[in-house]
Amino acid sequence: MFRIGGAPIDPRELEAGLADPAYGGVVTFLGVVRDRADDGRRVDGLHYESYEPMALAEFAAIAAEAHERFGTVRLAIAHRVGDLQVGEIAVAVVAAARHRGTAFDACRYAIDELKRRAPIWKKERYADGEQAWKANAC
Amino acid sequence: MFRIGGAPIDPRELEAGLADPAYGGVVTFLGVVRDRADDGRRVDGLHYESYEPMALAEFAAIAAEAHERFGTVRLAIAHRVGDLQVGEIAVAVVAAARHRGTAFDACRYAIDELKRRAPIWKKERYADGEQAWKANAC
Amino acid sequence: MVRVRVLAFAAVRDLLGEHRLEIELEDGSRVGAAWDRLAAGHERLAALRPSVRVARNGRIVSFEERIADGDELALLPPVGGG
Amino acid sequence: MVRVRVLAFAAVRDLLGEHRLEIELEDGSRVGAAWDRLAAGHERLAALRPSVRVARNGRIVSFEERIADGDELALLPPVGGG
Repeated sequence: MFRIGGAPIDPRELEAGLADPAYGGVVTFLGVVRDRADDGRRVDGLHYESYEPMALAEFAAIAAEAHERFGTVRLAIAHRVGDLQVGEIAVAVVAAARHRGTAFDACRYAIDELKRRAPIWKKERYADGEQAWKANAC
Repeated sequence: MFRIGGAPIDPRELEAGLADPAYGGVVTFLGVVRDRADDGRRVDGLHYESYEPMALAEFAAIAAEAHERFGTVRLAIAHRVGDLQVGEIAVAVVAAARHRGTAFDACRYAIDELKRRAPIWKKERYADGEQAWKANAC
Repeated sequence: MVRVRVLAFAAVRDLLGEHRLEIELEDGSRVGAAWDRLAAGHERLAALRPSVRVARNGRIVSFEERIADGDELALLPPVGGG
Repeated sequence: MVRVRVLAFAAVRDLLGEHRLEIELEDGSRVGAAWDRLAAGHERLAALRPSVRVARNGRIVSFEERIADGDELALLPPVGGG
């Protein structure tokens, strides 16, 4: 379940999509828009854009890698694009597995790789009216 | 935000309780009732009970330890008691921090320590009608 | 005499048949004496002694700890697993 | 001649002033020639050449890759950070 779009992300819907009576551990990461940049500047909001087909292919590749590295695990990845306000969810990664260790490892791997590889860009809109493209970190 | 009770756990409510414009990373662990015991026996449901005041004190101690180990982080921990069906959430741990590394570390530490230390017990109810107390693993 | 409230959990509760009960012990009794009173004649319950921890008023104590009137003793089977 | 669709993202898009455009190049042209055509006269855009990756029909390629008629070229500024 891989998704990129402008609609608000509903983590519960992603979790429900992975529900399986054999899976006892579910780990969800939410990346939320902060009110400060890493350098301390006050942020009004973010703008995200993506090269969607490549980003979705990257999500699928990352999920397959996690499965291979950590064992049987299902992943849902959703990233929002467009203008976001402080406090909104920009990205969600859900990992479900029989046991929690696998779910934790897969979730963390997926968000780390997503940030590193997926063609998604973030522009910070500052309180003073300026804007700047930044590395897609959390 | 530490809670033990018989009502269904709402992870979104826990997450909302930790929301802070300074926190960009939120990691939620959900422990869900599986349909099989570790030995493969089919499970109809679980029964949890706790020594509530000690368990809540343990939750608070674990959260304080996570804060000390991993840096500024807020934790919410909720555990359900009573009879649970397959697929229901037995335990939820939410960690919110400025950055995701801290949130992942704190969430995982908290659920590992909760399982290891909190006075909470689990009885498996098998499809064949038998029951057995088991270690409170996922 | 000291009167204490006892809370039993999980397997201990099932074997004891009760979650909550009150017992009276002689002045100066220790936690171990409370356990022995409850487990007297219950072979399967008595067998749990090495694995059970006892909390006195919310704090884990040794079986040698002295009991005071009005204490709450909680009998806690092992927790944890993975 | 080959006609290709170009998609520009993030800083590249801002400097180019467009997200999506079409350009025509001589037969046998390489990816680098498409970039040079777009960056001609744009000093700040041209300066991004070392950091920009180009995807041809959804796959990252070198600037030496030959272009075919109908290709989609995506100009991708660096991603990732931590």
